[in-house]
Formats: sequence, structure tokens, C-alpha cells
Amino acid sequence: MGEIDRIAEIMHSYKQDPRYLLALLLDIQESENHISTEAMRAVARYLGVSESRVYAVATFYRTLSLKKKGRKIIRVCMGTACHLRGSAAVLHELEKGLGIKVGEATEDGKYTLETVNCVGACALAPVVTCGDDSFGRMDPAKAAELITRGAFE
Amino acid sequence: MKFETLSELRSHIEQLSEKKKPGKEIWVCGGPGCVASGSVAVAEEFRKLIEKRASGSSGSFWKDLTVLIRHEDGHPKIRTGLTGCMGPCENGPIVHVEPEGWYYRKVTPEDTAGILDSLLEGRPYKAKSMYGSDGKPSEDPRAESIPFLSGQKKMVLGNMSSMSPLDLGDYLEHGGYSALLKALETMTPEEVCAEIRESGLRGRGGGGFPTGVKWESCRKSPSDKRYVLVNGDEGDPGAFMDRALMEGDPFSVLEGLTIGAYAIGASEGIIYVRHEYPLAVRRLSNAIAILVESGLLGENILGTGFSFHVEICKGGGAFVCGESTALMTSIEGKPGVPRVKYIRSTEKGLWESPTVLNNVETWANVPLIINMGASAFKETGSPNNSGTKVFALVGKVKNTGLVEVPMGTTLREIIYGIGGGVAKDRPFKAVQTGGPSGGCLPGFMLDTPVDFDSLDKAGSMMGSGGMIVMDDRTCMVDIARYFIDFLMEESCGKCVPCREGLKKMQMLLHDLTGGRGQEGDTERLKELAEGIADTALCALGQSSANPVLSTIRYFYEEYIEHERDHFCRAGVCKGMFHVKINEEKCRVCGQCAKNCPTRTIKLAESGKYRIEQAGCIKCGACIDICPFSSVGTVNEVSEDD
Amino acid sequence: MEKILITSPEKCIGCGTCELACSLAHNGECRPAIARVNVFRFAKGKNVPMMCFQCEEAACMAVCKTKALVRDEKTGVVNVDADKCIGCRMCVMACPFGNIAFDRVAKVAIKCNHCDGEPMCAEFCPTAAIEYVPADTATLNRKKEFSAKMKQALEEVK
Amino acid sequence: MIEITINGTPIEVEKGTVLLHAAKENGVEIPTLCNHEGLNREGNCRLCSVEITENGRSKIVASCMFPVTRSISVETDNERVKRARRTVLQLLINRNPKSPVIQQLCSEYGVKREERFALEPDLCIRCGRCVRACETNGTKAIELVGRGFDRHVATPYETESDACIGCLSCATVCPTGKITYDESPGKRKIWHKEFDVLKCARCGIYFATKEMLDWAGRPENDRAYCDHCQKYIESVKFLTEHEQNK
Repeated sequence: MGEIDRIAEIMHSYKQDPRYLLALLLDIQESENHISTEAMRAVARYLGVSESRVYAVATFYRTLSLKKKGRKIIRVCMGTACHLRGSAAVLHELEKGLGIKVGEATEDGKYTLETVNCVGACALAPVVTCGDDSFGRMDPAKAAELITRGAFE
Repeated sequence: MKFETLSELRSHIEQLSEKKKPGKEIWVCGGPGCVASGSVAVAEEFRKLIEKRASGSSGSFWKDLTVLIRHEDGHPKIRTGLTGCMGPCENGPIVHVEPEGWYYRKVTPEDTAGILDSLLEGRPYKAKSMYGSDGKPSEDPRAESIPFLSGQKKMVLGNMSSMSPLDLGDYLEHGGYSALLKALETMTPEEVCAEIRESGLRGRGGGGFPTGVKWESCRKSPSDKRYVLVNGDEGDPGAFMDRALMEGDPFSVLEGLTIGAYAIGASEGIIYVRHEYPLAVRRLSNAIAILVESGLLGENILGTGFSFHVEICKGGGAFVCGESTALMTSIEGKPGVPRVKYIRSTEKGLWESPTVLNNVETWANVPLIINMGASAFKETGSPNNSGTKVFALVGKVKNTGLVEVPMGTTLREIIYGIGGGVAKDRPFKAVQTGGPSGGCLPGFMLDTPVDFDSLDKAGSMMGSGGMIVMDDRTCMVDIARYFIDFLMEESCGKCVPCREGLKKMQMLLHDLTGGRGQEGDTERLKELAEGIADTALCALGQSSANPVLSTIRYFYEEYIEHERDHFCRAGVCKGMFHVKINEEKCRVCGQCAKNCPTRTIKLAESGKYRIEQAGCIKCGACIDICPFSSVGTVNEVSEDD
Repeated sequence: MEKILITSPEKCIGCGTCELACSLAHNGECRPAIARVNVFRFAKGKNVPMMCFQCEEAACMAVCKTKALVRDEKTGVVNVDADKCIGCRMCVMACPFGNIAFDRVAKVAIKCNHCDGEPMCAEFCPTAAIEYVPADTATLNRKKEFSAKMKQALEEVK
Repeated sequence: MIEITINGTPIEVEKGTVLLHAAKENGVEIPTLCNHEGLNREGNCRLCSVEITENGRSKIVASCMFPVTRSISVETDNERVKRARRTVLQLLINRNPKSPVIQQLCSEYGVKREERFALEPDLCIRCGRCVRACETNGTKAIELVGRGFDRHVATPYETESDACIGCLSCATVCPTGKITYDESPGKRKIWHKEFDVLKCARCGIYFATKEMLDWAGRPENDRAYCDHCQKYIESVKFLTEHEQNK
């Protein structure tokens, strides 16, 4: 099934009501790792909203991305508790290890590195998550080790 | 089963209360903290163990981490499963056994057999005891002897440590839906509103607006369509109370919401959950599906003619959507930008209809109030601040976790009593409440009672309930910079003061923390912050000045040191301090030298350790490791240092 | 009582005074190019002064989304509320008679508004080719008759 | 009617009137930027801030949004209000140094650009008047996209949009002169899109884009003339009718 079909399937699981714009885009983001122009056009037509509205929503919410994200998203928590316990250094180490800046995807399309404002695991600060996995009590050395042992695979 | 009438639900609930729960229950904490420390493996091990001993039937296992098994194991009957967050996250994975009420910490799969055996033999499993009041492992595993738990008063979180968040049966066993039953059977909508008003319940999302007044105003607004909304867009960094409730006790939130809908005359409810909480979305969806099936949501609930439908709406990663009007705009499918609020949402809210928006915790309080009655509810808490408040106690505190205390409990009782004091026994510096819109309070304010009015007066705010403890290694200017960076990133950009003002505050704070501070910068910052507080469009914009204003108010000296001396005493701001060992205090333990990554700490002629400044990279490892606090920061070092 | 502007081509001498008076009244300068009334001059000394008919079903009003075009219910005149005009020119596009224009300098739609009850064109017309008269039955009939014919003519064009 | 005082003078106001209008009707001018009387009000720029006092408590509100529903006293030009406006103008001039309207306001309020906090000059102040004009007109070709400091006005995907009809109302309502367009004989370019501009069959001026005529519902067969020449055509018909009637 190609992107267009997948998007059509997602769209048809919602009623044609403008209120579902964000919900639809979130689902497309999850399925396609980004929101393409074609997707935005299709969603605008389906919901009967202007393309400029769709574009405004797609660029307002941080979860949505116009650029293709990596298949796995590594998130470094930047919540206050994590900040106090040194999340900036962890992020720096991951940037170094993956060879990308925060917000970017690795060249092979495997990973995107992001920050998140709080994952609610403050007791284990600093926290790094990848998919359903959380890694707590991080420090730069542990971060480097996560990459080398392929913990994000 | 499906409840068709009020009396069907009543007889079911009566039956449950007559039957005493037989057997033992082993609950494993399924809160995010414990899951990250491996609680799922523990729960699975318990499941396998019980299955093996029960030699037979197996329960069902959900991918989203809840094991629920009811087993006849001859005698006694044993049940295990994952619950919502139990609170003591620092010590996770936590295991809680009923009916004994014992708690165990840092449980590993290897401990499971021991815990099960000891439970069956009726004795505590000492290897994984929680800490007692002296900070050492306690002999007694009961909650009463564990300060972290005994210092709390769990009302909203009351059931969370001993039931499955996936099972309506569990919720009913714990008194669930008796409040809705009471409301529908014996109270008019007006009486429900009055009861809530009478209880003095105030919005737990931060503003502290009286909930009952809000409901009554919405009920009075003429319209044929009204909405009730749940604000589950918990965006404050360092706060996870609402997440815990949505994941751990979704039925109580939905019961409260249903009562609210009945009270104000709404037939549609929407729960707005931030996208970062996928498990909360799954748990709520599961609960909604079960409630619809059971006839507790949908058309003509329990034959009363009252219909109520609930939908979940996911956020898209925008902190500003926690602001009430932005949240509504977001539900409408637009960018989550706040609207000017001179006309209340209770008159014109979602889709221009009268709307009541309350935060997750507020809704979870509603069934409690209806069950116990307003006057009994008011017995907890302080005047004008009734009930309890849930906090996420985090940062540099010994026992981080989720705590629920009566309103009016002092900061000291929470941080030192429940939290066990500052981590590593370092000096306390400040506590931050209210998230990015709140403020930092210093040590001499520790006896401030935690309630809406006192915190407001102190220059902070209740916020949704983040409580972040900071020690002397926290730079207050850096903290202000951290919050302003956060808010700058999260500003929606609609109004000038917030969009452009935060940028300017950011520039000033980066100058101050980067050693480029200029004379008058602190004043400049203060003036700007006051200007933003006056002119920004929404509550979030107006309060974005708080982190700056409260830190300047209580830590002025530190700002001036950054501005005038380019010195950061906390040793956080890069290039703005030197590290030096106080030879009088040094006890020559050698920890600093051992932990120095550049090996620049050497024994000097004086017989004490000394840092060779040329090689010091100012990582601060020695400051943190020194057991005698003899390593500190200085602004200047002399030739011989 | 409602009053209307009635034009009589046979009386018009094509002097253009109305255009000068109009632009002077509205813009403070004598510049026929921006006058709301125009005189068209034909062979054999035939001249026609033209200005807005204040149509009962005004196309300009119907197309204006900001309610910048409002009818004064007392006088029947369609006025431009310049504060509300966003310069989209839809009224100009919509008027079938070319009776509303866009002032590119002031960035606002302009049309005849009977000079708020004292139309200068009529006032200064030396031959009474433009008259400001009460909209009694006779004149109204005349105007209605004319509009009907205009409408018909337009239909034919289509 | 509700009695309020503006700068100490008691006045009567119809319930629900926004303060800005109540003040204006009583001869009190309040500066505005994002407000346009033809468009929905949003209260984005905060320049029209005034101070209201009620039950002894005062606060700053945006006068363009605040409806009079209770008896209050209003100050439109006291020190606190001036400080609020100076805050707004200071932030605007730091990013928006070249717009005449901002310069004018800043000189009125004694605000100067701060070199230390100067940002890359941009004429746009994100007041959203253009967006609201386009939305009101129903075309919805532009929106405020992105968020926070990066929020800006754009067409979908920052490229030419099918929705744009080239009517120029965005440029008309823009208070700072940020929105510009190119006009050459027969061509108009705005928002990355090039339009053909129709030529009047009689006088030869270029008068409108096809898209504008479409949007206004002008019949296909009635688009040959500019408004002035259309008037001429009507006069011919008028004359013919007139002669026949005689």
C-alpha cells in the first residue's frame, strides 16, 4: 500500500468534520513520519477546510513535521527535574554519538533526535526514551554506551 | 454486564459492599517511573509464579502493561496486576500487598518468590523494606511507618495503589460509581452544582477558580448545547499528576466528568490529552469503551433519560494548549492559539457554546465530594482551600515521587517530612512550584502553607502541582534562563509582549549566564517582565514573567553577582567561576582527586588537596562528591592557587 | 421621505460641472477622474450624466463581506464605511453598471452617496439635468421602469 | 445603558460596546495597530491597552476587545498605560525599525530602538490583519503559520496558492507596508503567484484579475470593461432607452 492509500485509509476512519484536522494529521505523522504536501492537500479536500488552515496547523504543533523523521525517535527529556540533573550534557553526547543536531534525522533515516518537555518519569531524571523504552538516570557516559550497544535498535 | 436502570447499579454496588474481598493481592506499580525501572518484568514474574502454583487457568495480558489474574489457588485466593502510580518513584519498582498494606522497594524479578512466600506465611519480606523515618530500611513494611507514605493523605489517589486501571469491576469494588448513582437518584443538577460550590473545591489546574461557581455560571448560560472538557494537557516540565490519574484511575475522572455533565446539562464531553501520553489515551479509551458497554455512558444512562458521550482529543505538542481558550481552539481543529477571555468560557466556550473546562485532578475530586458530602470534604485542607492537592515532588530531593497532601501543608513538611530532605544532604536553596508560570521560593519561605492564596502571595503559584527542589548547586539565574528558554519555545506567537518580550528576556538572561551581563541588566529584566505581565494576551503569557520576577525577588544577590562580577556561585554558568578547595575544611579523604576527570587535584605541601587551576575544566565533580562540603566556587583565584 | 437623483439627458449640456462639484465635495479637489458622477458626451450634443442608482438589490452590498457597504434605511442610499473597507474590490467587480470605483490612493471603494443628502452635482447643475427630488410615486415609477429595462437589457447581453 | 468613566469623565455606554469604540464615540483616541473596523478583532498587538478599575482592583486590558458590561472606570493615558504601550512599542521597534507607522508611534511615546536587542529588521508585526482580510473575503489564501517567534504570514507550503485571487486586500489592510506586489502591464505578482490582469476593451487599462471577477460572480460574458467604461456602456444604453421613450 502506498502513501496515498494509507493516508486515504486514515482519513476515512474520521468523519468529514474540520474538528478532526489535528487528529488526522497526528495519525498521518505516525504512519508516514512526516506530513507531505500531498497529504495536506488531501486532508484539506476531505475535511473541507482551506489548505492554509491545514498548513497553519501542520506548522504549529511540534509533533507534526514537514520533514521526514527517522523511523525511531530518540527523545531526551528536558523537564525541570532532568535539567537539574544534567540532561543538557546527555543531549550533547547523543548529538555527538549520532552525528546529528537535535531535531535532525540520521542520514540512514533510522533515528531522529528530539527533546521533550517532560515524560513524567522525573524520579529517574535524566531520562531518554525511544519508542516504548525508557532509559533512566542517564549521564553522558551511559548515553554513549546506549548508542554503542545499539539500545535504540 | 450492562446496567439498564438505577436500581440495577444500586443492587450491584450493595452486593459488592456486603461481600468481603477474600484472599491476597499483590500489586506492582505500573507508573512511568517504576515501568522505566523494570516493574513490568516484576509483574510478569509474579504472574508466572502464581500461574504455576495455581496450575491452570491463565489470565489475560495486555500489551499496555496490565496483568490481571484472578486465581483460585486453593487457599488463599491470589490476585496480581499492575496498578497506576503508587508514588514513591525514586524507589521503584514498588510492590504493594493487600490486605496487609505492606510496601516493598526496588523489587526485582528475583524477589518475587520471596515476596509471595512471605505473604502466604504472613510475614514481611525484609530484604526490600522501604525507608523508615531515620532514613534506614524499616523493619515495618506498613505504610504507616514509611514517612513518604504516612505523611500523605491519599484521597484522590486513594484507590490507585490497589486496583487495576483497566477493570471497571475493580473500580466498582472500590466504591466507584456510587457517586453518580447518588447524584442521579437523589440530587437535582442544581443540587449537584450547589454541593460542589459548598465543598469549596477550586480548580486544580493552577488558577484555583471555584469549581462550583464555574458550573453554576455555565448551567445558567442559555444554550441548547453545553460541553464539559477535561484538561489533560499536562505540559509543565516536572509534573505528572494528571498523567498518573489518567493512567492509574481513568474511571474516577470519567465518573467525575459524567456527574459534571449531569450538573450543568451537557451531553458531550471531550478529554484533551497531550500527545506525549499515549498510555493515558489507551487507558481512557479502554475505560470509555467499557463504560459505554456497561450503560454508564451513552444514551439514556441507567434509564434516567440523561445522555452523555465522551470523546478523546489528542494534543499535538504545544504547551500553550494547556491554556483554556487555546485548548478549545485546538479541539476545534485550529492552531492552539488563545483567545481574549473577557467573555467567560462558561458563556461562550467551545464552538461558542457554554463550556466547563476542568483539569483532570479537579474532575477526580468530584466523585469524592458527592460521596462524602461537601461538609465532610471541607474537613480536609485549610480555610478557603479545601481538600488535598497532588504534587510531583522532584528535583534534588531524596524521595522523589507523587504525593498527595491536605491543602495548607507547609512546604517544609512536604520536602523534609515526606521527601526526606535535600538529596545528598546538600543545603536547600529553593523550591519551584507552578511550573514555568510559577516561581522559586527560598529557604525562609519553607513554612509557607501550600495553598492557592499563600503561594500566590509569596510570588509563586500552585500551578498544576509540580514541586521541584533545588540545592546550592542550582543557579537561580540559570533556572530563570531555563524557564524562559522553555516558554520562548512554547509561546504561540500571537501577541507582541509574549512573542517579542520573551525573546528579549532570553537575550538578557543568556547575556547574564554567559558572562556578558551589563550594569543594570537585572533592573532591565525586571522592568520588562513587569511590562509583559501587564500586557500579554493570555494567562500563560502574563505569568511567563513569574520565573524571572520571583527569582529576582528572592535571589537578587545572585543576579547582581552575575551582572557585576560575572560570577556564578552555584558553579553552573560556564566560565563564570573557579573551583577551590577550602583547606580548613578538607579532611583529605581523597574523593575529589579520585573523581577528577582531568586529574588536576593533587595533594599540596600543606597536606591538603588542592586544584591546579590551569587544568581544571570546572565540571564540578569534586564539589558534588566532597562529603565535607569543602569544595566550592570562587570568583577569583590568586597566583598561588 | 426618500429622495433620489433623476437625470435628464435632454437637459444635459455636457459642461461637466457635476463632475467638478462631486470631486470637490468628496476629495477637496476638482478632478473629474475621481468623481462619482460622470458625464458621457455623444455626437449631436447628446450627453448623459451617470451615477449610482442605489439599487434595491445592490450587488455591491451583497458581495461585501465586511459590511463596509451599508444602506441608510432612511434615505435608501448605499454608503461606504471607509473604516470597514479592506480594499478587496469585490464591489467593483460585482456592480453591473460600473457605478462603484476603487480609489487607489485612499485604498477604499468610492461611490455616490448623495453627498449625505445634499448632492452637489444636482446643486450645481446649471440646467437641472440632475435633479434631487422626493421619491414620490411618479419619479419612483420612472426609476423602477428604467431599472427594469436595464435589467432586461443586461439579460439580453447575457 | 451602563455608566462608566473614561479619564474621570462619566459617560453612558450601551452594554456590550467595546471600550475602544466607547472611547472613540466620546472623543478619546486610543492608538491601535491590529484593529481594523471591517475585520474580527483579536487583540494581538496590545497597543490599545488601557487601565480599568473595578471594585478597587485595576488591570490592563486591550480596549479593542473589552466589552463594557459593568460599571468601571477607565484610564486611557495614565502612566501605567503609557508604560504598557511603551513596552509594546519598544519590542516592536527592535524588530520593526523601518515601518513609518511604528516610527511615528515610537516618537510619540519617546521610544528608541535598542541596538543591543535589535533583531533582524522585518516589516511584519504579525498583527494578522492581512490574514483576517483574506479569511473574511472567503479566499483563505494566507495564514499565520509556524509559532512563537517564528510565526509569520504565508500561503500554504510557502508557494503559490490556488486560493489567492490577487485582490490585494491583504496589502491594503497591512499597516506597516510589509505586503507588496509587482504590477506590470497585464501582470500582477503577489504571494509567489503571477496573475494575468484583464485589459479594458475600451480604454485599455488593466483593471482586474480573472480570479477576482470569478470570486465576485461576475458573468463570463460581462467582463470586457473597467468600471469607468462599463459606466460609459450603460450611458449608451440609457440614452437609447431614453430616445425610444420619447
